[in-house]
Amino acid sequence: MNDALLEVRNLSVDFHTARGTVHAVKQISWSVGRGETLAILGESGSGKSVSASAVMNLLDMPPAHIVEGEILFGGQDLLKVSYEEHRALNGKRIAMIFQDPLSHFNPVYSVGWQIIETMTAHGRPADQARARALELIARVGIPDPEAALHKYPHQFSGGQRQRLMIAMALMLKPDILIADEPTTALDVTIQAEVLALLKELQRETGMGLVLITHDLGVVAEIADRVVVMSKGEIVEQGTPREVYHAAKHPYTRQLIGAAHGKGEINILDIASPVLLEVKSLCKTYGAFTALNDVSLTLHRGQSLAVVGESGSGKSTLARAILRLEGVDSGQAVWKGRDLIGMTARDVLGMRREIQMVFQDPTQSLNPRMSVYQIISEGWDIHGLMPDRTARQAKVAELLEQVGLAPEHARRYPHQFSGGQRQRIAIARALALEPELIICDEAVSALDVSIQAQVIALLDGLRQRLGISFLFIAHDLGVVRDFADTVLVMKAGQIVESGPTGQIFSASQHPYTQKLLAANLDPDPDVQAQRRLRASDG
Amino acid sequence: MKPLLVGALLASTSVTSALAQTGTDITVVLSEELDLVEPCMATRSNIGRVIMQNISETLTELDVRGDAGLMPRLAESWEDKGNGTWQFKLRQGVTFSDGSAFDAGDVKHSFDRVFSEAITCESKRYFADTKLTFDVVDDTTINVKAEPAQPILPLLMSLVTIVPSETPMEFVRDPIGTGPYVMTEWTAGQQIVLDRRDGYWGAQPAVTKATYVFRSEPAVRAGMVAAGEADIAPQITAEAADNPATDFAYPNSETVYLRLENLDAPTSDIRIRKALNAAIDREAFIGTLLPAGTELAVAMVPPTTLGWNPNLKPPAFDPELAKQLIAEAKADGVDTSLPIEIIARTENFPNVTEVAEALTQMLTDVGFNASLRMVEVAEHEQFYSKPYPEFEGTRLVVAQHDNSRGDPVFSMFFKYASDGTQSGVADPALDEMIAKASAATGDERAALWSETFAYVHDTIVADVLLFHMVGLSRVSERLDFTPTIATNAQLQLSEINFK
Amino acid sequence: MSQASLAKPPRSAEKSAAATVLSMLWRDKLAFVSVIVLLFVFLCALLGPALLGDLATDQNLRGRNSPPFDLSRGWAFVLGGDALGRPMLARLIYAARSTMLVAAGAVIASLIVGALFGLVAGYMGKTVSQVIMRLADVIMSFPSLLIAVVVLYVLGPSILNMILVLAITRIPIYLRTTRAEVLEVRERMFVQAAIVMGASHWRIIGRHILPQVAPTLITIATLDFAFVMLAESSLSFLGIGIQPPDVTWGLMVSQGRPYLGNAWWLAFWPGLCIVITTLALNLLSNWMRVALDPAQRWRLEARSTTDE
Amino acid sequence: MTKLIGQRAVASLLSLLVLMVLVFFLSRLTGDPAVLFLPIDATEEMKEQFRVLHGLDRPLLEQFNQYVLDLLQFDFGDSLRKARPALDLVLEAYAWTLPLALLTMTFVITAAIILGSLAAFKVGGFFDRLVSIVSLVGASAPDFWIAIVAIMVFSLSLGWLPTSGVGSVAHWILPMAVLFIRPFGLIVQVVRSSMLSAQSSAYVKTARAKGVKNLRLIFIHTLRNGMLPVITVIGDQAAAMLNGAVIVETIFGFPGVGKLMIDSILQRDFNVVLAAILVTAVAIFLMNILIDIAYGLLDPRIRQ
Repeated sequence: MNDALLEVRNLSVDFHTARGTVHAVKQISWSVGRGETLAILGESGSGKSVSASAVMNLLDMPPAHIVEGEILFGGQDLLKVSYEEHRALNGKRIAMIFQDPLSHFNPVYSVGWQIIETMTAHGRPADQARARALELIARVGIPDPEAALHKYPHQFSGGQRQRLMIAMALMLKPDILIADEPTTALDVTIQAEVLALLKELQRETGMGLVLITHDLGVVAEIADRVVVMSKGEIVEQGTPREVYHAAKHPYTRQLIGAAHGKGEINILDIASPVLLEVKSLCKTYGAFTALNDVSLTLHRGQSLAVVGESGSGKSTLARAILRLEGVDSGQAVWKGRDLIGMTARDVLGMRREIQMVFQDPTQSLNPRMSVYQIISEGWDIHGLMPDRTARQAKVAELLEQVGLAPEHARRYPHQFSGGQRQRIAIARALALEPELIICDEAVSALDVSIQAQVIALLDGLRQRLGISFLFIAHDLGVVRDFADTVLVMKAGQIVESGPTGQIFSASQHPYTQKLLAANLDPDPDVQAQRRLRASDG
Repeated sequence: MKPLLVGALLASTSVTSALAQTGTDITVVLSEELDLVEPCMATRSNIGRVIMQNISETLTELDVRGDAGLMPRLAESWEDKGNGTWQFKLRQGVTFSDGSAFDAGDVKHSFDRVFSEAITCESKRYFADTKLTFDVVDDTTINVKAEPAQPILPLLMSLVTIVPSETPMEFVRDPIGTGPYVMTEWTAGQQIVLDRRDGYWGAQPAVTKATYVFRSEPAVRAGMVAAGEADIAPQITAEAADNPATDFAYPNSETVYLRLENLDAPTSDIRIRKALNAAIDREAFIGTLLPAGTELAVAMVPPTTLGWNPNLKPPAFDPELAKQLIAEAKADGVDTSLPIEIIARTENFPNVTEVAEALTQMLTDVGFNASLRMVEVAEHEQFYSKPYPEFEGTRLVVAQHDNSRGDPVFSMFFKYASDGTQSGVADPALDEMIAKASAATGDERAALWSETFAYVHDTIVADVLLFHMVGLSRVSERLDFTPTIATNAQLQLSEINFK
Repeated sequence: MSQASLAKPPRSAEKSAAATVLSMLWRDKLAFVSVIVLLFVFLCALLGPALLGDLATDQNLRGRNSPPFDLSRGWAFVLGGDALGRPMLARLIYAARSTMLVAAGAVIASLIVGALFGLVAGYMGKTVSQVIMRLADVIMSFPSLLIAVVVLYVLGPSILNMILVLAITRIPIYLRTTRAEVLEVRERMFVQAAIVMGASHWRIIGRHILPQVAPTLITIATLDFAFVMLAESSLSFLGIGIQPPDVTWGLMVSQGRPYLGNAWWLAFWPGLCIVITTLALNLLSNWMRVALDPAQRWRLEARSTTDE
Repeated sequence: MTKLIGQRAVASLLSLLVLMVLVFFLSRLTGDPAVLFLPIDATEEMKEQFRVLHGLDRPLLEQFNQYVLDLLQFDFGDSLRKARPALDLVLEAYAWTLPLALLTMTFVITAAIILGSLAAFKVGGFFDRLVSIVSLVGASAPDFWIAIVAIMVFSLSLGWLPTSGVGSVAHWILPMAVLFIRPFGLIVQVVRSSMLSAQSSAYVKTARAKGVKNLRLIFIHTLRNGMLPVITVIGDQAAAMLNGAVIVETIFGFPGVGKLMIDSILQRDFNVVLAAILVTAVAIFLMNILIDIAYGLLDPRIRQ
């Protein structure tokens, strides 16, 4: 460890909030050397980003308070240097990139301006900075760098923005690059590209890379060493292989167990009657084709997954079936009747039978309604369950069904964690005893371990209540454990469909294969093999 | 954008500073801006204050400082030729500020303008029922024939300003007159500047230049004189007049009264009218809400007016008497519980609101069902002039009437005759008295008016006469000037001297 | 009380709503004082005129403008007497009623009308929305002075008409805010969720959109209350506002203004009342911004008082 | 952008038409200008003559037709009282209102941005509280009260400044200061809260990670973003000022459009009222376009 470029020792940070003191990280230590990649793995609230923020002097103090520890870099303790000295290091010796590059770029300045500023802020002449920016923008794979310089962040795609963010961080050839969830919001294929780019650049510059992530797959793909964090403490560390194969701490084991792609694959029961038949749905927004001749069949009790990257039209499909959006042509026959042509009155009846669970439970629950009101609202709408006590009992039952406690009924959404909120949303969907639940990215916003729990819950409901699911996701891995049939969509078209097992083991379409390849496996060995194969081919 | 701003600032600095008055230039701060600087509108007080006898002169002029009565101005003399015809001999050697000479043709043209259909001149109203024919005898002599005969025609001549015969039949913006001053600048909203001109027929006044500015806030007006930014503030309030060395009180020829409708119940009963008069503690207002010097009124016109009757006494404040009168009327079947609405106009005179509130209180105290309604000028006019709007009870209109012209004729018909626009009375006997007095001349005229005043005040108790108001002016200590009753309507710069 | 409502608070949720609000108020001392001030003003407005009787209206011309802090004429004259010899303190209490009536009436009326049209404009199609917005533009560019004169002339000066004048001029504020908020809220996921459940338009507006918009509106209304009080006094100054015998603080300031040089208390006390009330409303609205938002409410919820 | 301005122009023109119709007919409900122009003792003939001269005797609809026809030839009619073209009067008044509004708003914006930003920089600090309280109290007092007290203190007692009028630069100080208070109190609060939320934005974190200096952070990175909500409020306040500062203009004898408007309304000088409203509406329309352009300049996302 003596060759460590950056070393965090016994760092403890508290947050003083109105609700009391929270120990964000407790006595954590890690280090990273030249050319090395350290992954800090943890779920939301684990404190995985706190130490990195402390390194960059980005903690707001108050409410943050550094209780003890030191951060050694280039022979000095970064916690003791002056603000000005620290500022001189930031961006020059240690750089950082973030999740969600859209919000981390200043929206009102051009990308070039912001990239160049990294150098001018440290006193380099502007023309030199400009040349370097052009070089780096080209290096990270943005076409026409000269034009890119003058464009604004919103004019790029998510992947391009992250590339530009990387270019901005590397302007002064820093010794250390800290990447905080750099690929989380990106499509899987883009994620693979960005990770590959990071690795290449690391090889070129020999910088140390600290990668903060919640994704075991990312760790398996890129990390030399990993520290696993839970509740502000480091519970496990070692090489990815050691950690994956010989996890000692229960939390790590739970995390690895939650990774999908392990369980039995569901098989479709073809004998059950057809519930929904979508025929040739087409929908365009101006020049953009959202749905192009999309057809599918859904049986009772089936769990059908629609997988595609952003812009593939998968959400439009869900919204069209639910009549939240009109289509240009096509049919969606629900139990023998066409949903698309239904009158408003008939739609009301249909609403009981098809329910939806949305991606972000924080937004899909009315913040000003209690859980009781949220769950029982459907009954009000459809004039069901007029009896108050029966209602209360039913709400309690539903809450228990989704793994919450009956006394939660009085609380408001903001008092719950993300996973709990999604359970409330599921309880709401269940309240009307629907036959079909459409899940639009219902687990994407959740932590991995929570994802597994929610998926298990949905699967249980499917088996017990015989509810059908239309499961929309961007991530193939997620659907493997749940869906019996998978449709892959790209640019408004279904490119491939088939039983889950077939898609995963013998996909025909190159796009499906690309998706599968980009889907990172939590097992470092599997990833290593894949890399090997990729470099061979 | 910057050049514009800088330009505006520079432009504003180039305007002559009103600060630090020196020498023989003065600044007068008026309460409202002049809409027009039109000679034929000079009888409107805010215009008259600037124009009258400064820019434009009249044939005759009423003496308000002494008791010389009607004095010659542009006319040197006049005589009654009988048959309603008056002959005026005009002053010679008078020139207008544009250099043209003044002659009888100008007089005729000035009157033609007043009566023209093309413009609405104020002074026309003084000749409402009189038809005038002008006969230019020679350059300096003009005969004016009035039908019906107008005994006070020479006095009326003091109301019409003389303009050159080239003046068009529309409102002018550069008034030409024979007066000692000429308007050299009129910046709308800001100021009007008069400069003394050479070639005035009379004595050269001491003031060389007068700048008029306009501020609506009395405290600001008073403050400007105190701060040396202005020399005369003709209208300030009692509250602002706190410096005896500079602040002058003078009767301003305004009379405040309560117009009663003598035909409406309950004020149709004379006992009720008497009760109203007895209920008001007039003395209590003076020195409190109204400035000291305010006099109790016994007639619609101020004491300086012809025929004013010194024998009349203001009704005593006697609430017991008032209550007793009300009780008597009630016993005779008069519905004394009918609502009495007091209508007063905002900003009619300083403290009008408080005065109206106090009046209401006093009437309520003796048992009237009185309430107050403050209205704005346009609405006040509806209640003040005929036809009066219907009302279940009666309305008492607080009004202020100005007669600085020296003769009651300008007031009595409008306020008391059956056909008078603001009259609350319909009394044939009174109509006849007014008609007779209007037609009479000399001492007889005075006696007849005197009689009429007594009849109105004591016999029929037509209204509740309240106060002859005083105006307050602040005059810089460097000036030798005492405001008079006429200051309300005109401000002759030639009367101002320097100490 | 010291039990922190930490992470997952099974805190005594039975605590009555009033107690919760009180404790939240107590957390923000400035807001607490503001509420006390406003309550006091409200009580004055409610009970003052009845309790005072003729004290506030009896005139005494010969004892006018008596200076403040002189108890020889009784407690009512502690703040001095006005231009008609009426006790200032009693006048202030008496005027509180119409002041509150005008301000509250105008704010509530404009709030209701504005919010209603704003909801419709935000929820309905483009055409309706455009028509309503253009009408709002018209009201915005219609000078309030002209509205005041029109109403005053056609309907006469009264408290009710003053409410009408002020309410008309304030409608666009609520209309625009409501519409903007509705446009945003109606795209939110929970509204979609309600549609999926089959909720009717009225239900979506009433149960899902309005509750999100209401706190913003109430916060604005609180600020507007202050604004309306000032606007009313400006109209009084220009002579087209409330007229005696009605009286408001704004009118009192306006009537006291000639006396600023020699009887400052005539305009000072009512001015102070306006400033204090306005200030209290401003502080209260800052508090409400937090208190009415369930996601931020915890900031004000009970916690250990030793916390800094 | 051009298309947006075009749409706005059409919409504004429609509103303007409705406004014109409303003002035309509503103002004529408020009484007869003849009785206000002429003395109280004027005869009915004189009043009738006045009405005929100004076309007020004709049926209302006919008057309106004539007005619209004249307006199409850019003729706003003459002032009933001043015998001058109404448009001239309004434009003359604007020559005073415009610099007053622009200058005051410049000071307001500058002061509010600097003080608001600094207050937001140290939330809850002494300076923050001082700015909050002073701005709140200032904005809570009736402005005519402040104006008169200011004259008493600064002009009469101290003698530092002229009481009123428009003679020199010194004359502008008091009106501008009084006019300054309320918009400043409002905008400084908005700047403060807007800067607060901008400061906690993600891109500020990026800039700090890049090693950008503090002052640059506040005034280059945060301010431009923080200004976006502020501009809306600035627009509203500026619009109010373009309507004329009635109270301030009345007290300080400042010949602006606010004074012209209240005088014309009280005197029922319909043509001037209409001209003033229409010109003001156009001015506000132009200002809104400026605001839109400012938005576009500040935020590239809006430019498309």
